[in-house]
Amino acid sequence: MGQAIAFYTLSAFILGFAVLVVSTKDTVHSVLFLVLDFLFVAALYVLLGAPFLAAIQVLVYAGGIVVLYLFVVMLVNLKRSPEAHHDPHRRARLGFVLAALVLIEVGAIAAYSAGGPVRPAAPQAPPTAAATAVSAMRAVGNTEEVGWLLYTNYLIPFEVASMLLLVAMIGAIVLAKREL
Amino acid sequence: MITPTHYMLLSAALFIIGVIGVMVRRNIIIIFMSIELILNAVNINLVAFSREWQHAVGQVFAIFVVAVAAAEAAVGLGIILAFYRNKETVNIDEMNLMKW
Amino acid sequence: MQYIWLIPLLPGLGALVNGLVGIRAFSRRTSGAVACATMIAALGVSLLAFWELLGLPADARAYDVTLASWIPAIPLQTQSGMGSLQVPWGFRLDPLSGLMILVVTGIGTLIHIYSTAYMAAEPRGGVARFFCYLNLFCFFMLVLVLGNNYLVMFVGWEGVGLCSYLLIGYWYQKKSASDAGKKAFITNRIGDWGFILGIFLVFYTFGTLDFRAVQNAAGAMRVESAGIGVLSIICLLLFVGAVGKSAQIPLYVWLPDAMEGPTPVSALIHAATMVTAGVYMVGRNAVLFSHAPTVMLIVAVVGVLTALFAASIGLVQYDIKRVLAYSTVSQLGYMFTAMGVGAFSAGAFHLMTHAFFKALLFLGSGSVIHAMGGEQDMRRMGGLKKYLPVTYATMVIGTLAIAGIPPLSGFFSKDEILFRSFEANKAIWALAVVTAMMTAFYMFRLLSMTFFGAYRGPAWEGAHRVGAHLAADPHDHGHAAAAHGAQDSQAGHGHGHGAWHGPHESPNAMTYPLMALAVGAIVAGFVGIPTALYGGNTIEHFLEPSFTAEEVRLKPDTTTETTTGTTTETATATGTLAATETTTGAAAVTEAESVRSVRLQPDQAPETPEAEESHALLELGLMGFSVLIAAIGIGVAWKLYVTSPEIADQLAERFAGAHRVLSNKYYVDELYDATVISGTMAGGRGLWAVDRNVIDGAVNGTGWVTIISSWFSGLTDRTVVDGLVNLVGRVVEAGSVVFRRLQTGLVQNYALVMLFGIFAFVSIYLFMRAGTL
Amino acid sequence: MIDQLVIPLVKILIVLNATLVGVTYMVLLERKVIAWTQSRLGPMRVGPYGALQPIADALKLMIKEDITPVRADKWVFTAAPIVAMVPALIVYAVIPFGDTVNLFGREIPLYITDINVGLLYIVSVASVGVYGIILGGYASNSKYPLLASLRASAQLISYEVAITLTLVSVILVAGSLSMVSIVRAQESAHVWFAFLQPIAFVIFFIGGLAETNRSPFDMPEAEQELTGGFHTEYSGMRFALFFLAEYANMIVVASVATTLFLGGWLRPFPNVAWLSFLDVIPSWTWFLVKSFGFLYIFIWVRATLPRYRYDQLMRLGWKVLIPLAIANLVITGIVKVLLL
Repeated sequence: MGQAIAFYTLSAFILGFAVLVVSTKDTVHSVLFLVLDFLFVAALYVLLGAPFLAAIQVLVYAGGIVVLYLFVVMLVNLKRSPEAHHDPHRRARLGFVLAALVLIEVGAIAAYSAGGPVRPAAPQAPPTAAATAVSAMRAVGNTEEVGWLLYTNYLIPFEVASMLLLVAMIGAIVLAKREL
Repeated sequence: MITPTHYMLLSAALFIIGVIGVMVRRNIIIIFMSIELILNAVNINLVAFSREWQHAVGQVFAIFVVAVAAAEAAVGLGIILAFYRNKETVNIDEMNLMKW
Repeated sequence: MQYIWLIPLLPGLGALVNGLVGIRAFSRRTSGAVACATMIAALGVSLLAFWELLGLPADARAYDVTLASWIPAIPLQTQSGMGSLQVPWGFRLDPLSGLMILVVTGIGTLIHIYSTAYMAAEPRGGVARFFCYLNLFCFFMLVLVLGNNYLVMFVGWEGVGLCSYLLIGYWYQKKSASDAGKKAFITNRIGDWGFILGIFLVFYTFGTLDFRAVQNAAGAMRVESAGIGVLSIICLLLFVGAVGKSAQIPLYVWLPDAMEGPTPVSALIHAATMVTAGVYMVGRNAVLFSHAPTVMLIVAVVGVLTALFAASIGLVQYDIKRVLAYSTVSQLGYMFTAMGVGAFSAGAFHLMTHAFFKALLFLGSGSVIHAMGGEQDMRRMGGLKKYLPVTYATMVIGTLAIAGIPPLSGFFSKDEILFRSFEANKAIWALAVVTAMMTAFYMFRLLSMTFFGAYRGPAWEGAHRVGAHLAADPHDHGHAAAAHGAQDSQAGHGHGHGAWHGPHESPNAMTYPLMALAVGAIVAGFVGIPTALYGGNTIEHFLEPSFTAEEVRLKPDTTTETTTGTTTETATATGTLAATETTTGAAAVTEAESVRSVRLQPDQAPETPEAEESHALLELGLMGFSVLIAAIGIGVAWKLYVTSPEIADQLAERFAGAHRVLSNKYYVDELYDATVISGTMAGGRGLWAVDRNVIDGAVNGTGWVTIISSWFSGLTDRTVVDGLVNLVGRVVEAGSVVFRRLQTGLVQNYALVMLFGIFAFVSIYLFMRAGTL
Repeated sequence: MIDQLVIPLVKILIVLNATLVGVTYMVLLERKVIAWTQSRLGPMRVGPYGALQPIADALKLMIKEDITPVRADKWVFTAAPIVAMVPALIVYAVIPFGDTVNLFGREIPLYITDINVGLLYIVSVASVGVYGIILGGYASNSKYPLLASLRASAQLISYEVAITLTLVSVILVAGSLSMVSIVRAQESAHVWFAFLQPIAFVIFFIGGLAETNRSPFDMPEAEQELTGGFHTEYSGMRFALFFLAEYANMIVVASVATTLFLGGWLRPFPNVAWLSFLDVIPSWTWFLVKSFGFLYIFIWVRATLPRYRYDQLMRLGWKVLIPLAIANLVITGIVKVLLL
């Protein structure tokens, strides 16, 4: 019950702020709504038993990425409104309608599937080799479990991600700097 | 009882809001933020199923998504800045050099 | 004896050093020293190896060393199914090759030392080149004699041919020298063609190229007394090779011309070693030849005819080296005669003794030429005895040796051959005896014209006039000087322009080898003193294992059984290898001889003491007769060229026709020119005409056809292909008017398409789900 | 019910009030210490030795007129001080002030909660604190505050990296993210992590100065250049909130440093038996003493060192502290793998 209340409250906030992010005229306000949205998503993660991810969400998204957005918004000191020019070929309305249709369809699928066997028959065992090690870890805590997986089964993706970040770092410097 | 279906619906709604933002807004910074929303929608799904299956692999992938989002934001904002320096605008409708 | 591969390798190393470094960097002395050092080292190793070989029991005197694998196992069709062509770099030391390496390294070393003085006036790089070639020759010659299979032998065979070519053409600026080199090389090709065909056939027949294996296999085959079998064909082909290399009729023509090379080369290659390779090869394949009596007869006949023929030409030649060249051909003929009558040991023995005295004679003639400043015509010599005492003495020894005067080496080897040919075939013996007389004659003619009588050569500065009748003739003098000068300028040889101070004795580096060889020419025969003279005929016993198959020697009974078991009835009477068969059989002489040679084993020869005694008497008689013959030849020569030279001219005038024929060497070269060479040229011209008209015409026609068709093709290309391409382009261009409207350049429109895709997929999924639910 | 609701609420109340009172008296302490450093007396009028000066200040700020500039972004302008204050306060949720005490027959731990990502929580929340400054500067719609806020946020983000890396080193040594576990780890290791990780400790201290905009890194508030920094346009209670948030952050940094590097509530030499008479003193006292010492050093540094230039500040952060921290982390990892 308490979980349901929490879920619906958080969902309402998440969706509400998301709508505000998309619809607000002032870019800075939009960014602030985005931060709030992220914080509520982090709260949702806590609700889902993923405190480590929640902390990462706050640290990286709220504390890092969105600060970047704020910087850029402040640096891009616009003399005229960014929405001033409108290309007549763009079919924004059609996109809006299509997106709504997709949402309705997904909702319909969810509604249809509500009684159906969407869930697996039982919470089945995780299909990995390190299953036993992970289940041993689960007793210790969420952070250890994630760390264990990250540095064993997913070490190579992890390294690839680190390379991606390095490349992105260099790319961002090259792009943003006026003269190298 | 909150089932994964609920989380999926929340995720789908957040996703569609992000998509609408990408479709409708002309300020490229807002579009980027909409993309962040989309990525968060995906993460919610991943974490929800991580909980459902009692396995942390979903969270691991969420971390990868966060890493990719960070890279995307860095490069994307760099591009925005570079573009702004050249054209004094962040309106995506004015970024049409590739058209016929 | 594991180290015998060092023997060829050391001269090879010397050649490498002289060739890579020496030509650019070494002084004359250094390159000579390098070459001589490698040869001396090789001689030392050879002596050591030979000593060890002597230490082995007589039956086991064979040692194989496989240095490396050369040709990996290649499956090839043979007579008995699929065989495997596998050839190692294998060397084999047995009595025959042991003898050969001693001859090659021993005489080679002496000639190397001799060359350091003889070539001293050459340009620096030329000397290094000369020694490089000479060392290379020794390397290949040693590979040839040490190789334990046909292919390694062939490598040496071709290598010595190459070195021969290079050394004959050493003064390559001189056209006659380079022509002579080419002639030698091309003539050898004919022989090599036969040799390699023989090797092919050997492999096809026996499935192996190893000498010992082939010998053993051949030893187990029946003697092809009736008709021509595969062994006969093999032997014939191998003999063709031998004929080319050893300058026998009809391929002897290159050897006299090869005298264009420096004299040490003539001595080493064209007298002592390379030309005997053919003899060696026949000896190597003694078992095969023994099984082919027909070919043996051919060998003997060719040998004796060559001996006679070359000796008769040698009678009237004036060029000192040419006389010796024809003498060499003649002596080689002797050796082949020995081989042909089955006296393989005698042939090899004569090979050895001949190597000594012919090398001696050549080096002596070189010394004479050296003394005369390049003059080779004997008519311009005479009376040199007092100027060249050492040369004279050694030359006398060499001449007596070749003439067959006891107790010099030539006597023993030549009489062994004569005795064995007398036993085999009287006709051949008769011809050989005539040759022996001629040999004695022309050799003493040479000696007389060179060392006796009055000096007929050109005058030199400040000299007292000797041989005035020639020197007084200004025309002749001018001619001689011109010839001398020409020789100098062309060959770069001699003692400098105008610095010739008359005939003089050669330096020590030349005379010491002469003396050493003279000692050799005296004593070399003592290893083969025949039993008739109460000697042991040591060399024959020593060499015998190399000429027989192992099975025959070791297991005569089983061989007999298997052979008789497999041959037809008629063969048992005449052609078996029955160890007890004697010469009293009714078979033809050559055949009996050949069969006998297979099992020529003294301890098995069942001769009664009486027969042995009569044998010895016969041998002694023949010896006496041949010494008499030689003495007659010497006497005639003495009479004609020393005591009363005018008789020689009278004789030449009286028999002018014969003299002309002999002087012109029976017009063989002209005959070859007229037939083979001009035929080849005509054929070449004909082929060229065909080439120019038919083939070029076809090519040009093809070209024209191509041009015309390409013109059409181009037309098609321009209209049809380009048209199609342009059509495609136009269609795309026209279509793009419609489709390019999709490319709005608006990112969000592209995203819209993606969204539409999502919508489509979700819709499909929804409807499929709707069906199932 | 009592365990789950009442006791935590009571603890939260105590911590919040203690923090706010501590912050106010922190201001007084700073003024006094600086005055003594400069051979002055400092506040002396209100109360004995100026002991009531903070209360007077608070009253003054509360009754002052609250001005909102006309061109300001009103909502953001209002929200900014709150955004600055809230993270500074909620960090205290995971800081362990002392060992468990026995009160009224209950075992009561002297911390609000002990979550197993405690350190990560602190870092995350601290990273949100930067919004207060950015928004305050931006919403004022005035150039000095905007410049100051950009400077401040750049400074905070830069030094956050170094600090986080030092924390990771400590985590490696302690083997846990939980604050309580880290203190316990120092107990079982018989040594403060300040001695195991001296480089990390120094970097953390310098980074802490920068994070709290303290001298010599008080660039965002450089009066001479920016007329007071990002809160130039603020007055009254909103200004007070920014002010309090800054001092609250100082106390947070001191508390975290105490917990991570100075053994938290542990008495000196907790494993030396003959010093066990020191256990008479309650554990939270040790915590307070250590934190106070830390804060005193903050003030001392402010009174002593001149201000850095901005580029020097950034250079120090990126080119010295971060590489040092990375090297320290790598060495720590290698040592840990090889020796432990």
